[in-house]
Amino acid sequence: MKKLINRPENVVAESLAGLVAAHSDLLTLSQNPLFVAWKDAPVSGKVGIISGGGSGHEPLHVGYVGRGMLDAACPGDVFTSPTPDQIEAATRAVDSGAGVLHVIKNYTGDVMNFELAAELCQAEGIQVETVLVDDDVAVKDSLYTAGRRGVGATVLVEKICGAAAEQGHKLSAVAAIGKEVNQRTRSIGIALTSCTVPAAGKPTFEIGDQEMEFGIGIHGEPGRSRMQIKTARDVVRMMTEEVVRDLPFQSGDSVIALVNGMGGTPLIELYLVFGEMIEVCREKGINVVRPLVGNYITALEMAGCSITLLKADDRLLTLWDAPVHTAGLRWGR
Amino acid sequence: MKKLINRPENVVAESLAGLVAAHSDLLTLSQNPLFVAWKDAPVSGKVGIISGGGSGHEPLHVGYVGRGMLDAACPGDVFTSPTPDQIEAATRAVDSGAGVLHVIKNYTGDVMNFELAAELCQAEGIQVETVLVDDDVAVKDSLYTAGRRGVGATVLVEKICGAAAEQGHKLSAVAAIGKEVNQRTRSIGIALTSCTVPAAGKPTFEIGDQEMEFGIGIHGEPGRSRMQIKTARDVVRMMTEEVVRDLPFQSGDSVIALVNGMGGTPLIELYLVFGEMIEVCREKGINVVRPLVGNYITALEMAGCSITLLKADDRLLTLWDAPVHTAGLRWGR
Amino acid sequence: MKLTIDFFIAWLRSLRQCFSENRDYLTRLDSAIGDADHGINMERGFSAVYEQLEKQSPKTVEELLKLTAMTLIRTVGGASGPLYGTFFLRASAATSGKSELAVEDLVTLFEAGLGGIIQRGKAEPGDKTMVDAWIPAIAAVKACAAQSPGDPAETLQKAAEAAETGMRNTIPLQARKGRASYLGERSVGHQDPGATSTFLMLDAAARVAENS
Amino acid sequence: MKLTIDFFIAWLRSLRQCFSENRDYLTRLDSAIGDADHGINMERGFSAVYEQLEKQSPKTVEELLKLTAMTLIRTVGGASGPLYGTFFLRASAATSGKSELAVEDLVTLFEAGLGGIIQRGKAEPGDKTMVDAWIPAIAAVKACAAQSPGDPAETLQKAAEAAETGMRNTIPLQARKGRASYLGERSVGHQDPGATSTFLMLDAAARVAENS
Ligand SMILES: Nc1ncnc2c1ncn2[C@@H]1O[C@H](COP(=O)(O)OP(=O)(O)O)[C@@H](O)[C@H]1O
Ligand SMILES: Nc1ncnc2c1ncn2[C@@H]1O[C@H](COP(=O)(O)OP(=O)(O)O)[C@@H](O)[C@H]1O
Ligand SMILES: [Mg+2]
Ligand SMILES: [Mg+2]
Ligand SMILES: [Mg+2]
Ligand SMILES: [Mg+2]
Repeated sequence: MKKLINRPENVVAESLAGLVAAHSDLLTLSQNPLFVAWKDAPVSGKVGIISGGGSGHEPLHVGYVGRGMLDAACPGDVFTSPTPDQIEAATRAVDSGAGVLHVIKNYTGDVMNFELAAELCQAEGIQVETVLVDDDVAVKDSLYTAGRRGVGATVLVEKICGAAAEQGHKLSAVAAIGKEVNQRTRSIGIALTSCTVPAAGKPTFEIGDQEMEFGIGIHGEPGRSRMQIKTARDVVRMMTEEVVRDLPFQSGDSVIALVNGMGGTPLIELYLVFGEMIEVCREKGINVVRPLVGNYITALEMAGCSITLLKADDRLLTLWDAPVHTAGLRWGR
Repeated sequence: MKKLINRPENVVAESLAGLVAAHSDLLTLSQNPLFVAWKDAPVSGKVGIISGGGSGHEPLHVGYVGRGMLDAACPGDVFTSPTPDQIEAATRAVDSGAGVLHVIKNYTGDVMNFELAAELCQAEGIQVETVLVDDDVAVKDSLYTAGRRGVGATVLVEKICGAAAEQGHKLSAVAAIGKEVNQRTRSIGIALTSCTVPAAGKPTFEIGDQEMEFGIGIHGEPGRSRMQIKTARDVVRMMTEEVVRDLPFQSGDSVIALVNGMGGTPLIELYLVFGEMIEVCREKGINVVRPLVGNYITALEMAGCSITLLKADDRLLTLWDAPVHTAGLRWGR
Repeated sequence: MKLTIDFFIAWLRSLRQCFSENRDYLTRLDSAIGDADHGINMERGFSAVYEQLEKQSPKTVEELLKLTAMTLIRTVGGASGPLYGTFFLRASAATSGKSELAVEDLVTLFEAGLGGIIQRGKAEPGDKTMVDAWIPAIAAVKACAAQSPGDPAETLQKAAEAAETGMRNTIPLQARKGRASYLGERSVGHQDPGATSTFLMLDAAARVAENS
Repeated sequence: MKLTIDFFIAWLRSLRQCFSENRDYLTRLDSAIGDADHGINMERGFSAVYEQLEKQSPKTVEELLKLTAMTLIRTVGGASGPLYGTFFLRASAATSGKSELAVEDLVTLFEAGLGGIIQRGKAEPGDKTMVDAWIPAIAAVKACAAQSPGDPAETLQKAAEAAETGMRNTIPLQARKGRASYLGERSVGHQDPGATSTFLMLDAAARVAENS
């Protein structure tokens, strides 16, 4: 294992200390229980938005705390969901009285820990609503699975809900928009290498020099299938077609498209992937009106990428375009 | 070699196509000769700024084309400097009559190709000035070397010169500011893994599981020395001390600090590195007033990082804070 | 031996070492069909429980199990945190007022705990989860309780053996809950990490009982 | 054989295959002390020259060498692009008005070319660059020119042999120019890629001369 760390058990705490030091104009760190909050939260009258999950997906979620996105984020240990006390404390810290939205990626651990926290919060009289993100088409949503994983859509849900809250929508409306974004979004991911959980010390899976994993999540878990590595053109076509077929996206649709790196794939490749993806979309009459290319929801140093499409309309585009100022996403005033 | 590409010889062209498609509001692509230009260039009366160098360092340079930074960038093949015809054409394209600044990283190839281009431009009556970036303290600047390499300072020079040009400074003044930034900046880098040049197909250097390269550049070239891997704390202390000693930075100095990832190191580690670096600075009475943490000047998928410090003053901070809107760096209006 | 608070304290303290020894084993199992953290999660949780027991002195089994529950919920995270946390929370309630447990009380305790796991996680038998270790274990405890007066040490030994069988029987199953379910058919052929940690907990209990 | 335009065309065309065959070899040398692209650069440059020669028909040696120079400058990049480009540009000027070159003219051509390399790159002998292959090669050509009438094929053979020696002699040197100089003492023990491509160019010339 080659990492720029001190001791595996301190990675999360030490990285958060660095993050908050680098963005001291924007962020504060609560130590016990652990969460990162926007300095200006709670904003009077504004719905609070929090999210959380295992660490190792940076900039998600801690990098999305700030104006126009999250009011707080609860980082768990690497790939381990946070605990209810963190979530409860963060919820309390950002509630202005207008209630708090929990954005939860659909993993058994996250769901249960947020559920426990929500029970605690509601007992204290804080209004809590939930958006469950489950956009990964690699997983069948059936009785025989824990449902689809939450992946790339999380970034879009957090950005768009953040803008809606900023515009003064009330909790139920912000939650409804978040659910709508999730319903209109589909993603798929692939990996060329495994990642290494610091405390585990070795790669989560072994993979040959000529192999790739298709349909992976963001935790170094094996994907839906293993196959021979292909050209970017072929890989991206397979990925895009799975995503398009699922919603389905149709000719004439306008989409927000996220080409996301898993952490170890350089930008030169991600832009190449974006170029290939847009070709497939063009063929199908799908119009990419807002592109986002980079490392936005990662799996440590895994090499690979994911593709996320959101079927947009004018309202969602306006919310997307609204100013955002966080460590990981920034535009507008 | 595991990369999301089609054919090694097309990586640069295909990646640029994706970049320009993703940022079509900002960028245009000239095909023959190859360069990326800001849509609004030339801006009447404004000094043009161009840079260029081998590809594989993304977002540098093409990702820094836009408002408040570069007017154009000339990408060479991976790790190979661009050719004079590209540089000449880009210079011509962005000259509003106010002249054009060439920001050049100090590598023999870049220097000679820019030199040839500048001769051609001057023959056409275009005013050209040059800032040579050479901030890498790992290399001795002596008769016995090609001088210091240009690394992290390049990002700072491009940003600050871009702001100066935007504010209406004339060519000689913009060049003088660029040179000043370079003189006040020092950097050093380390690598945990090699990168693989796509056309070469295998890692540039072999490195053991317990080894790191200290004092590397951004081309997968071996560093100044190889050593046992250490904790982030120890590595960052060694790095920061080399940088601080060289200028030297002194107690009471205010600095802009860049903790830069080489492409394969995840953000969770880069923030941890930033946290360690700021500790060392604090000890030495150096005040980090503007931090930047992320992948800004990379070496393909190499794992590792670099640390860059710029001794700032109010004028440089104002230029640093000025709005910038590029694919790779964005803030302000 | 008697199932008093001393036994439960000794058992819970022993789990620190148990999960530190089995950390890599559990994490390796979780690498194959999960996210390579189950051993790390269990070690973190039961180290925290151990530390709590250094600082606090719960007076009753009920308080002790509740402290364990809250500590696990606050430190483990992931799926196993709320599941084992809920197990101990319900187990605590089921021991209310008792200072010594008979073998029949163990049935009540385990059934309450498992009820919590099932309510939280909605897993059914055969879904390839920790539930598949608890069910045969509890059946074994019930069988011992039927031959009164059951011997606690022997009962826990039988429970551990049954859990081990349940654990091994998860190997051919296809996961339908938790992270492993994302793998579909690729989850077949691997032993469930949570069923394994359940076996290890019961096995530790049996060993503490045997030596006390 | 005669050093007419046909010889130079045949030589330059042969360099496409030469550098495609030696691409990985040169890149491997450049990996050790550089950035792993010298073979790729040379292959790209001389493929482009080959293509130009399919499309255009320069009438004189001067035009041919100038076309080669401009093509290399436009396609190679890196350090070697401007250096070899300048070499051919100066070489072109040195052949002005000649339709057949004598061995003495080769001296003029190579010296002009090397002068360009040195002016552009400021390398001195012993800096571990391509200059260290050119200098002994040119000395060998001069020696042949002294015994008039020198035989072109034999001259080029001697030049190639001398370049090879110069190339091997770069191994113990510490680089003082170009990328390899960043390595300081770590550059010792490795053969310079640019000196190697210079040898390969001359070796190809000798072989074309021998077979024509
Ligand atoms: N819904 C569920 N019901 C019961 N047990 C479950 C459920 N989901 C997961 N588990 C158990 O949790 C174990 C994984 O725990 P752990 O690795 O700590 O959490 P995570 O999956 O969040 O990383 C699985 O091996 C399984 O036994
Ligand atoms: N200043 C110089 N003068 C002469 N030759 C040089 C000089 N700098 C570099 N070279 C030659 O160029 C070769 C490297 O070429 P290449 O790898 O194509 O370019 P780059 O170093 O830009 O990647 C070196 O091996 C050396 O022979
Ligand atoms: Mg987990
Ligand atoms: Mg090069
Ligand atoms: Mg797990
Ligand atoms: Mg090279």
